[in-house]
Amino acid sequence: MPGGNYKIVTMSFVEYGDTIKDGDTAIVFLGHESMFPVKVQHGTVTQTKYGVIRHSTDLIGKKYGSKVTCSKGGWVFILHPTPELWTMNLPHRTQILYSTDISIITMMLELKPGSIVCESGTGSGSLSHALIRTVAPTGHLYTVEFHQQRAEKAREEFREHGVEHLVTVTNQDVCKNGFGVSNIADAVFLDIPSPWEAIGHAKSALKAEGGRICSFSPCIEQVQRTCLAMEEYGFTEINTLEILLRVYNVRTISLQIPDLGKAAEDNSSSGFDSSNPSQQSSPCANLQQGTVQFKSGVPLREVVGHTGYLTFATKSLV
Amino acid sequence: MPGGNYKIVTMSFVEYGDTIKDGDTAIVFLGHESMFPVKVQHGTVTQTKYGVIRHSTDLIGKKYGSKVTCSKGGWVFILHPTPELWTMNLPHRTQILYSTDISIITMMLELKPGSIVCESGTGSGSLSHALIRTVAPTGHLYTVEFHQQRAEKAREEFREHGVEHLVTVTNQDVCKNGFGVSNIADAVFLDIPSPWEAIGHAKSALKAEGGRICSFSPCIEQVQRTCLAMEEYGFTEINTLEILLRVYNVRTISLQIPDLGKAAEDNSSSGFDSSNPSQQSSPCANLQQGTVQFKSGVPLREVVGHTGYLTFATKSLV
Amino acid sequence: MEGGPGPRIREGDCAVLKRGDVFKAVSVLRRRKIIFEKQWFYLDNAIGHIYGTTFEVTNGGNLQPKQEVEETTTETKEAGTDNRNIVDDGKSQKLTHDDIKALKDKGIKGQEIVQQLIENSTTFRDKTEFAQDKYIKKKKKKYEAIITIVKPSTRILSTMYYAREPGKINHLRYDTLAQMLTLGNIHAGTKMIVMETCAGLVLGAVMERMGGYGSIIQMYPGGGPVRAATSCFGFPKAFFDNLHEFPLSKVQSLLCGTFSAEPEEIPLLEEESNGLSEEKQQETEEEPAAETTMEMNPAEEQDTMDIGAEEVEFKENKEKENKENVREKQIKQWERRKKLKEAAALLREKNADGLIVASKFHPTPLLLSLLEFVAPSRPFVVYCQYKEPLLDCYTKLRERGGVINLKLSESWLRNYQVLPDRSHPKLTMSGGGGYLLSGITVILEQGRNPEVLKVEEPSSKRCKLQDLPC
Amino acid sequence: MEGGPGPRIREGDCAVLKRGDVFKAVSVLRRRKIIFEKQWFYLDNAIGHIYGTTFEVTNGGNLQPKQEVEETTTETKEAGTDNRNIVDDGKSQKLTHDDIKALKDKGIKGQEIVQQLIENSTTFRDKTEFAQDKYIKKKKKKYEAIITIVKPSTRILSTMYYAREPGKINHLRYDTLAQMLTLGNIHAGTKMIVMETCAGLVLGAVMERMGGYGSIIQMYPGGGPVRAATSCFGFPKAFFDNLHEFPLSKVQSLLCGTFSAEPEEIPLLEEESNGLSEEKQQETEEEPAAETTMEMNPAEEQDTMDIGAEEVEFKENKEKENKENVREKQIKQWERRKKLKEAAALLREKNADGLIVASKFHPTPLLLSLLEFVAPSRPFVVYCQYKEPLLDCYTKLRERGGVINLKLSESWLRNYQVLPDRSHPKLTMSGGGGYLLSGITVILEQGRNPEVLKVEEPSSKRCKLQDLPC
Repeated sequence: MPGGNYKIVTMSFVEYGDTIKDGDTAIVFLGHESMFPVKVQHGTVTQTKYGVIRHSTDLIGKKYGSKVTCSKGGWVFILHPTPELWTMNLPHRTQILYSTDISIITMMLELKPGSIVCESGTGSGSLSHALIRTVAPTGHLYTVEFHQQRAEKAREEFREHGVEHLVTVTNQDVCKNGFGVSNIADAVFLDIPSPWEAIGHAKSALKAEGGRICSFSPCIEQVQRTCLAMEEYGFTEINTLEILLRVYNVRTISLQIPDLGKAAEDNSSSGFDSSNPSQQSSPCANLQQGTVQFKSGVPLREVVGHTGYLTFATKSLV
Repeated sequence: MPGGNYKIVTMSFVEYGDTIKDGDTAIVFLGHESMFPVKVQHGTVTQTKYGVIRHSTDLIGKKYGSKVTCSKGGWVFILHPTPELWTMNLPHRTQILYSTDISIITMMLELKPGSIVCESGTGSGSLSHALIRTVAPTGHLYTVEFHQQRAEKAREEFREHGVEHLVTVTNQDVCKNGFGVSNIADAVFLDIPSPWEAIGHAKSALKAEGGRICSFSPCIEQVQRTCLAMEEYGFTEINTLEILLRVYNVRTISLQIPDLGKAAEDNSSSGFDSSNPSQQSSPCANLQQGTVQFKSGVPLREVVGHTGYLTFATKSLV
Repeated sequence: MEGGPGPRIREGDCAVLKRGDVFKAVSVLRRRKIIFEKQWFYLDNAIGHIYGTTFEVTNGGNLQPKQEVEETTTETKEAGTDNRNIVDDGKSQKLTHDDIKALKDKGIKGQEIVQQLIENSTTFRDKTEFAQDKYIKKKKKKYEAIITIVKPSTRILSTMYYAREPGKINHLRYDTLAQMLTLGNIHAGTKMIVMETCAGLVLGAVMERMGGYGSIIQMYPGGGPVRAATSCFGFPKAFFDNLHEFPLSKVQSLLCGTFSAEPEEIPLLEEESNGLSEEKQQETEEEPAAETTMEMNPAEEQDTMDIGAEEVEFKENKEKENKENVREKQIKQWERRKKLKEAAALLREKNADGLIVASKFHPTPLLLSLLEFVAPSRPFVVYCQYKEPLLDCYTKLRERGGVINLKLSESWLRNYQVLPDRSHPKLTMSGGGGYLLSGITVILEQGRNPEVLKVEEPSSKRCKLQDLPC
Repeated sequence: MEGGPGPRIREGDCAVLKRGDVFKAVSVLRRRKIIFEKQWFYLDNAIGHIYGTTFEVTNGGNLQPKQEVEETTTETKEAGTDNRNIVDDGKSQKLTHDDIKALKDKGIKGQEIVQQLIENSTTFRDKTEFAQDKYIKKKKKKYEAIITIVKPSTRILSTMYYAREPGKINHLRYDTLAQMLTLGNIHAGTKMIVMETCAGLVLGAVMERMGGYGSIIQMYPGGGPVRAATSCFGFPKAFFDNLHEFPLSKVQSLLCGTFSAEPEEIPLLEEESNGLSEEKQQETEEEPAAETTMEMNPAEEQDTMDIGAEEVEFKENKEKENKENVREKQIKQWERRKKLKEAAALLREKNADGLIVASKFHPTPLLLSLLEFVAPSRPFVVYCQYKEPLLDCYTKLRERGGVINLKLSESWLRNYQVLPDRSHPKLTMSGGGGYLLSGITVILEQGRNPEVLKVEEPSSKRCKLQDLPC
């Protein structure tokens, strides 16, 4: 299957490619949500619990979605990166935003190709990748990170992921220095400890005709202050919400039928002395002894109980 | 069936009776959670949408749980009152606590027969009835209500419901004057606008060896102040939680099977040109055309999103 | 347009009216009476203003831009801490109905009336803040007539549909739709397959996210695709150039290579109605008990509103049309066939970048067939209002193979009231927003599927990962 | 006891050890090593102290009452607002392992060690409050050995079981149990039927709420009722006087009048094991992969702990026992038969005040038969870990009739962290607490049932109440 007809495109997080190429970031899927990203490089090998993967022979030129057999005989799937897979696999430099929150942020900020969006802090770049994906190919992300090391790492990742032309990373304190742009943003996203200190900067980054803002905070006290600041700066439609994902395991459940004994000693069921014999006689005849099987979507025992509050608002036309 | 063998017991919310008697408070159940309480009295009639119920002939002497045919031919069930049915039917003088919160309050306060419990405010008596039920026959409820009219109405209801020996209603401001008892309570419950002002009184009402406290507040700011006050007064195991009931309607759902057409023009399905013919050929053969039926527990469209936060704590041994 | 003034409301635009949390999609047309939240008015005066402008309805149903944009609550500093002193005797409001009517007749604006009501309530100051809020909200709703005109978006339209006509979108809650767009990695430049019976809302959301880049093949049941909600987005015409449609009823024949778009089949298609009337029919079927009518489809709105004025013209043109009709029909048929062929060709490549399903149909047969058209290493997402069909779909997909990372999920949404000293989750919430099954395609190998099935089913006893990576 | 000192810890008591949020039920016995949260100690010194006392574990595993009761967090006023300046180089802690060991050897208490760790951490002050909290919690857990001894209660035991051995109680979450007790209107003086396979936890909760007044008939599967958790409550002996048990396997014969407790049947019963060993067997079956062992049953605990000391005595007595055994067995059999007859008589009256079911079995057959024993106008509640069996149960009960106000529900539980400026829902929560089906019995009339079924099923299209009140 590999070889032959694959076209050469630069791999990018905002554009699907068909085949794995040198320099790509690919996702090695081991099963059951166990996976990791790998930088594909001629001559390199990657260790997995199923054995070694040789990039030159096992990866490069293969189609994304292929099954690759490792040296010990176990096998893995190689997946094309997406912002969502990246979120599940990226190196954590901070607490990150997950896809459930990212989804509602993207929709509620009304992002689409061409949108100009500001973000702070960049953090581990989980949201950044998703934002870039959505505003590409004609939009832009201005992301501000106060931690120098993190800002640099983010820049590097964006370069590696083929999206550097869609993003500007700035290393400064957004509360003091803002986003470095004014009146050009359609939307602003804040995930910083004191979002209320950045609302003014957010407002001036947004377009004159208005736009949307979102602030993510784990604690309600942060939300309270942020809402007050938003109101003070004239934002409207201030709306705080929380979204939680419930994942269900699909299981086949067997429940035992209880043994209620026989009605009579040694002949068959003779009915109850019930007030409603027609309905009542042998109520569980077709269930006697044995088990009942059914499919069920079973919640995990312990689940995420809180990530943060999302406060959205609109900068209205003045 | 009625007449004959019924024993005469004073009807009470804390003791089941078999038959409906003059003076009882009974619940008229019209169906689908539609019901109302009625005070049974010789010679009285009650209007329902199904027609009239004559207490002397239709109710008195009948068994609880009986079906009663009204004058227009429609029928209702007459139920023995319970604190839970009362909660669903009581006259609202205030916002009331519902059974879901009441359940966790009762368990977390460790109430049982013999417990001494303090409550403020009495409000519409929804929780009071449930508390009395649980601490009877040897316990006692001290309930404090600042609103005079409400306090009197509560006293009257307790008398009518045969539980006045189990409860003391006091008309005063709990924040100023406390519960009127000291060092005798196993548990204290607060549902007042400024619970933090009553924590000291709650503490002195509780037994020297300790006890449990619960405060119910709709707003998080009240909870924050209450938690601080609890900590200040040396309470431990301070724990805030929220409980929400999800009721499911049991429905039979029919889903249409989509018409994907026939594989070939005018003869039967000839299989897909799929990479996995064994599994794939006619994937929905047994589903072709028609509908699939299944039972589902469907949530209501709009449900209770919040009642209040419950903060529990322990008065520790000093 | 960066930094400049915002886009202006033009005649013919698709716009959204907003009052508080309530939205309504409309066509901006002159001399057209709009009824919204029990108020009637004309949009004529709005034309030329910038999107986002707030108007007050004045006498004669005219819109007048509001000077101060303040959707803030009428603030009142005094509040009782409890309601111990309130005895409700029905005499707390000193203004009579006649008084209020007099105010209105004098042209006093709603906000002013509410303020007067507050000042003339003897119990207002003693009410708790909560009760005050409730009171103000109720009165404002009754007396203030303020609307904002905004540009449509997925956020607004999905919120609007869920609030007003959930039956038309299979109760797909807006946050669930948001998950679908993200899980599906919808973005510019992709080739997406969309199968929905959500009045075209999901299609519109996908189109918005693709911004006119890439292509979409909409699979449709019955006679034609339903796009009532799609049209509310007001997309530029170019967005529709790469929107294709393909009938579900041809999927099997396409998959087994017997598909043909040639004339002998067309009559079958013709017997069924065209897109528009089919649309109406479907909607009636779905929501027979709809309480409120919405102007979802601006075109429909026009039809019903202007029947008197247009009927005359229509009759005059009838004969001429009859002749033209035959020729036109032939052209249309030819065009339709061409489009059908194009869509079939796109599907035949089996390299779609994703599949989005949100329909009233059982999802299993849809998934099992439509996944055939998707390239490996691409996401797919299926929405269903109920959990049970997705359990079945999950099982059948495991049996089929060629999919990994299957996840059945639901999202919980909680809205909050955040006000000084009165913050808490909203007192009511949605009971459910539906369920999603998502996954990623991989290259389907042969023969291993039953094994895979066994492995994926999670078990509490499993401590380590098995060797099979599905 | 009012106003006086609280109850004291006595030898032989059932008590609960508490450390933070973690509980463990134990028997208070002298010279018995207890292992709890990786600490071992003896309870000897606790005897005589009041319940609620907090102890610190000192050298040699002795308990020493703590002077100041403060389970408050080690407060630190300084905190960074973010972590921009933290570079994790693994060198932030200046105390070495040896330093810490030296402190411990000197007998420095855990709290002091934690304080020293904080003071010697170079990055602690720069961490956010959240991170500081996390750090302190981790260190406290490691170095402080503080336990409180409290009296058992439904609150404590249901929380403990759900946290530590949910498999033994069919994942019945404590708040769901709380709903059952309330929905079942459990109170003193009632006659309750309890069918559970939750290690006796539900039975214990019902007994606590009845306070020794009234009677309980426990229905049991297999050889005997399981009451491991029941025994943890430490109920007075009198509570067991009106606790009866009846085998599920005799329910059908009791219902149709062929039941007999006479000897010819007893061998069947005898073949099965007695309550205690059956109990062990059942628990093993249910939770083969249990990671932690708990001293749920104080009796069991004793058996395993003291095997060395008691074995000698046991052997000496063996022969004597053999003779006594026969006579004892006969007496026991007679007693068992008598109790069985009593339980049967209680059930035959068909006037129970309620029915509580919480089992690993399919609930439908249980409900359909056990409801026969319940008086009209009484509540019943069924718990099931899964929703699907209760859908079936609901349908079958509607068909049967004689029940109204059927309600299928689930409760959501959210715990909060409330700290100054750091309040939010806890970051993890339980995924599910199981489902309840509850209702009220009414007098069952004949013939109307299919009609009733049709009516109760809610439909979005129904606008008004039907004439049939079921």
